[in-house]
Amino acid sequence: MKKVLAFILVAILGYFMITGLMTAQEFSTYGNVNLDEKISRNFIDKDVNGKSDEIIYGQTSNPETGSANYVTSIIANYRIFDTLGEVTVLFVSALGVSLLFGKNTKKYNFYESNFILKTASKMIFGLILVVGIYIFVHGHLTPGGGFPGGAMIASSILLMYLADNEFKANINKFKQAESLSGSLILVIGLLGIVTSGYFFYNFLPTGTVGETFSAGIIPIIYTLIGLKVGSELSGVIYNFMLEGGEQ
Amino acid sequence: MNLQILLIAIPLLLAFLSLLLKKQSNNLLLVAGVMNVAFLTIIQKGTTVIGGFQPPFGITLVVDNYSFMALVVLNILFLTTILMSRNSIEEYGSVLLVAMAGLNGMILTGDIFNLFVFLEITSITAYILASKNNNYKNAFHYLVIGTLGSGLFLFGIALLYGMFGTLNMHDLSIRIADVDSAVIVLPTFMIFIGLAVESKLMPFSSWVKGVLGNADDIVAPLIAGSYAATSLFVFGRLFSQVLVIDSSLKILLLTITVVTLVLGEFAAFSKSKIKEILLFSSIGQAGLVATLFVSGLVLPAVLQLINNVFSKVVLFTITGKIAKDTDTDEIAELRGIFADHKIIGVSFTIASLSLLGLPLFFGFYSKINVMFGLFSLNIYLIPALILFSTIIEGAYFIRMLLNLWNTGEEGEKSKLEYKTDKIVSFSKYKKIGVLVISIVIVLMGIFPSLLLDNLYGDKTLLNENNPEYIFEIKGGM
Amino acid sequence: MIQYFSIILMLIGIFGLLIDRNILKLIVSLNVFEIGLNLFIVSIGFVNNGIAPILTANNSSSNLNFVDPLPQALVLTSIVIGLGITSLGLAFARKIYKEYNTFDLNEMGGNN
Amino acid sequence: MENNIIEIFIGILMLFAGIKAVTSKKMLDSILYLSLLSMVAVVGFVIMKAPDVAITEAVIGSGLVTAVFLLTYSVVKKSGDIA
Repeated sequence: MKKVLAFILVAILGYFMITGLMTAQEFSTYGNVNLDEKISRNFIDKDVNGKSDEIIYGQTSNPETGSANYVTSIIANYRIFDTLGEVTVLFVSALGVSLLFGKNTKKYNFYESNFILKTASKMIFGLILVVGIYIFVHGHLTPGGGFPGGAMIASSILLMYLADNEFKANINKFKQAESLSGSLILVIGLLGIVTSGYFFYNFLPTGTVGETFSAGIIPIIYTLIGLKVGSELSGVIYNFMLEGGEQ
Repeated sequence: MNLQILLIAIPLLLAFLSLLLKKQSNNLLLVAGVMNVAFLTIIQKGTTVIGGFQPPFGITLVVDNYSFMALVVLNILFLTTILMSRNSIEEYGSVLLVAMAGLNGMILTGDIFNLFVFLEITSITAYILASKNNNYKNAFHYLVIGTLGSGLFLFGIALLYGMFGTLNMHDLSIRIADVDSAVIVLPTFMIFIGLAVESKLMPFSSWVKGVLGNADDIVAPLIAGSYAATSLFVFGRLFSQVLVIDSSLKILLLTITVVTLVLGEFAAFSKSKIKEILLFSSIGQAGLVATLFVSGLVLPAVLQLINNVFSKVVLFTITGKIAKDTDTDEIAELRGIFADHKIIGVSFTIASLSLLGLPLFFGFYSKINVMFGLFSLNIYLIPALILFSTIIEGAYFIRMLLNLWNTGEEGEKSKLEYKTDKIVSFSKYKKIGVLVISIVIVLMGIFPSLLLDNLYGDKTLLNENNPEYIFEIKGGM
Repeated sequence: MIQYFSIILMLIGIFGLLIDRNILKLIVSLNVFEIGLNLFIVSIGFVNNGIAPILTANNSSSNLNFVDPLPQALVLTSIVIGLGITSLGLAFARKIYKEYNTFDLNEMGGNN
Repeated sequence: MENNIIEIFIGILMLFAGIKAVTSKKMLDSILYLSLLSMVAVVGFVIMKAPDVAITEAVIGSGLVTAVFLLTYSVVKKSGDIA
C-alpha cells in the first residue's frame, strides 16, 4: 500500500519534471547547447576581463588564467570560492565524524594480517600514493586535480589499515596537515587582497598554457587542496575503523 | 577596499586553526564573533568580486541595504547566543566557527551556486549541532530531509543554468524578467522546496519537532534564531528579487505558506510542553514571513522576521536552560518557576508579548506594518487568517505565561505550596543577555525609528513599502 | 537520452527514500538520487560531437567545439559534498545502531 | 547512432542497478548495487566528455563511498547479527 502511494507520488513528480523540461523553450535539448549564450564561452576563450586572442596550446603565454584544463581553470580560479566552500564541507563533516567517534581509541581488525599481504600492500601503497600526488600536481594539465588526488591518498591509507593490523598512522599528524594546508589556502587568498585588492587574486605569472610550471597559483592551491582532502579523508577512514561505535 | 570577505574568511581561518589549538577553540569562537560584529561598523556597501573576475563570471559578494540588515541581525544574534550559553558549547567550538562563516556566506553571496555551497556548509553544521546530547536519530532524520531538499535546490539551479546560461543572481533576474514566467515554474518550485526545508515550511518541516524539541540552551536558540533568520533572509532575497513568480504558482506557494502559518499555530495551541509550543510557533512565524516575502512585502517581512528571531532567542535560551537543569519542559511541572527568577521571567514575558504583537513592544510595530502592507495590496483573506492565528497564538502564550508565573492551580488563589520544586540556576551571562535583548525589544517598540534610522538614515522608508529601496545594489553588475 | 535516464534515476532515489525503513538503505537512496542529479547536470553541458574541455597537443585551440566545462565544475563540487554528507550520515547510523541495536526504523519505535 | 546505442544500454543498466540498490532486501546487496551504479555512471560521464568528473566519481563515488559503507556494514555485522 505504502509502496503504491510512494509510486504515485514519484510518478506525479516525474511527470511534472519531464513536462516542465519539455515545455520550457529556453531549455536546450540534450546535445543542442549553444555555448555562445552561456557564460562558459568566456571561460573557454579566457577573456572574462577583456578581449583576448585565440588560446593555443603550448604557445599562448600569460592569459588571464593559465590552465590547459578548462574545468580546473574554473574550479581553481574563476570559481575558487565554491572550491573553498567545498573544502569546508569536507572539513566540517570530518570534524563531525571525529566528534562522534573521537572518544574511541581501539582499532578494529577485520582480518588476520600475514606477511605476503603486508609486503604486497606496502608496494601498492607507494604506487597509489605516487599516482595520487601526480594527479593533483598535474591538475591544471590533465583530468583530475586536488579532490581525486587527495581521495587516492586516503584510499592508500585505507589499504594499509586493512592489510596491516600493526599499521598506525598518527592521527594528530593528519590533523596538523589538515589545519596547516587549510590555513595556507586562506592565506594565499588573503595575499591576493594585499597584492591587488581581490580575494584569491592570481598574483603569480600564468606562464605558457600547457607547461608544468604555469597557471600561477592554480597548482599551488590544487596541491594544498590535495593534501587537505587527503588528510581529512584519512581521518574519516581512521575514525570509521575505530571500535566502540557499537556494543 | 571592501572588507566583507573577512566576515567569512576570519571565522574560517580560525576554524582551520582551531584543530591545532583544540583547547582554545571556544575562545577563538568568541574572538571571531566579536570581530564579525566589529567589522559591521567598517563595512561599506557595495560589491566585491572574488579573484578579480568581473561579474557575472566571477563570484560576487553583495552588501546592499537588505544584506547589511541581515548581516547585522545575524552577527548580533550569533554573538549574544554564544555569550549567553558559553558553558554549553563544549567541544563544538570549531563547528560553530564554520557555521558562522557559512551563515555569513549565505547572506553575502551574489551567486546562486555559491549559495548552494554555503547552504550545504550551514546545513551540515546544523546536523552536527542537532546530534548534540545523543540526539542521533532526529539528527539523522534532519540530515535525510535536508540533503534531499538541497539536492532539489541544486536541480533547480541546474535548470536555471540550462535555461539562462548564467549563475549570477542579478544577471539571472534580468534574463528572467525577459521571458514568460511560466518557463521558470519548475526551477522555482524546486528551489522553493530546498529553502522550505531550512526555513521550516510545513510539509518539509517534520524534522523540527525532533531537533528543537530535544535541543539544549545553545542549539535551540541557534537553530530557531541565527539559522532561521538566515534561511528566511535568503528566501526573501530569492523570491522577492530573483525569481519573479507567475500568478498560478504564486497562489500555490502562498497556499503552502499560509497553511504553514495556521497549522503551526494550531499545533502549538495543542501542546503542553514549552519547547513544543515554541517550535510550532516558530514554524507558524516562518509561514507568516514567507507569505509576506512571496507577496512582495519585503519591509514588513523583514520587521516581522527580526521580531520573531530576537524573541525566539530569548525564549529558547531560557527554556533550553530550564529543560537542561530540570529534565522536563512540561508546563504543568514548572508551575510558578518564574516566582524565583524575576529577571528571567520578565524577559520571557516581554519576548512572548512582543511575539504576540501587543502595543509597547516591537512586535506591535511589525504587525501594524504587516497589516497595512497587505491592505495596500488589496488582499483581505490573508490578513484575516493572520489575525485569526494571532488570536490562537495569544491564547496559548497567555496560558503559558500565567502558568509559569502563577503558583496556584488555574482559577484558584495562588498558594506558595503549589510552586514547583524544580531548581534552575541561570548564569549571570544569561540574565544580562536576555534582559538586554528584552530592553531592546521594548525600546524598538516605543521608538521604532531607532532601528531603521540608524541603518538607513532615511525616515521615508518607515511608511512606504518600497522594495526597490531595500534592493539598492543588485547582484553587482 | 541519458538526460531522461538521469531524471528517472533521481526519481528512483526519491522513491527509495519514501519506502525504505532501514537507515543504511536511506543513505543508499540519497546516493542514488545524487548520482542521477550529477548525471543530469553534466548532461546540461553536453554538445553534440563536442570534445572534452582540455587543451592538449592534439586539440590545441580554444575555437574548437568543446563541451560546456562549467556544469562539470559544479558536479565536482556536488560529488565531494555528497561524500561529506554520506560519511556523516553513516557515522550517525553507527551511533543509532549502538543505541537501538538495529538499523530498522520500525523496530526503533517512534513515528519518523 | 553508435553512441545512442551505448547510451541506452548504459541507461538501462543504471536504472536496473538503481532499482536494485533501493529495493534489495539485503543491505550488502544494496551497497554493492550502489557501487555498480556509480561505476556505470563513470562510463556515462566519459560518454558525455567529462573526464574530470569521471575520475572524481570513480575515486570518490565508487571508491571511498563504497568503502565507508562497507566499513560501517562490516563493523556492525561483526558486533551483532544483522540481515
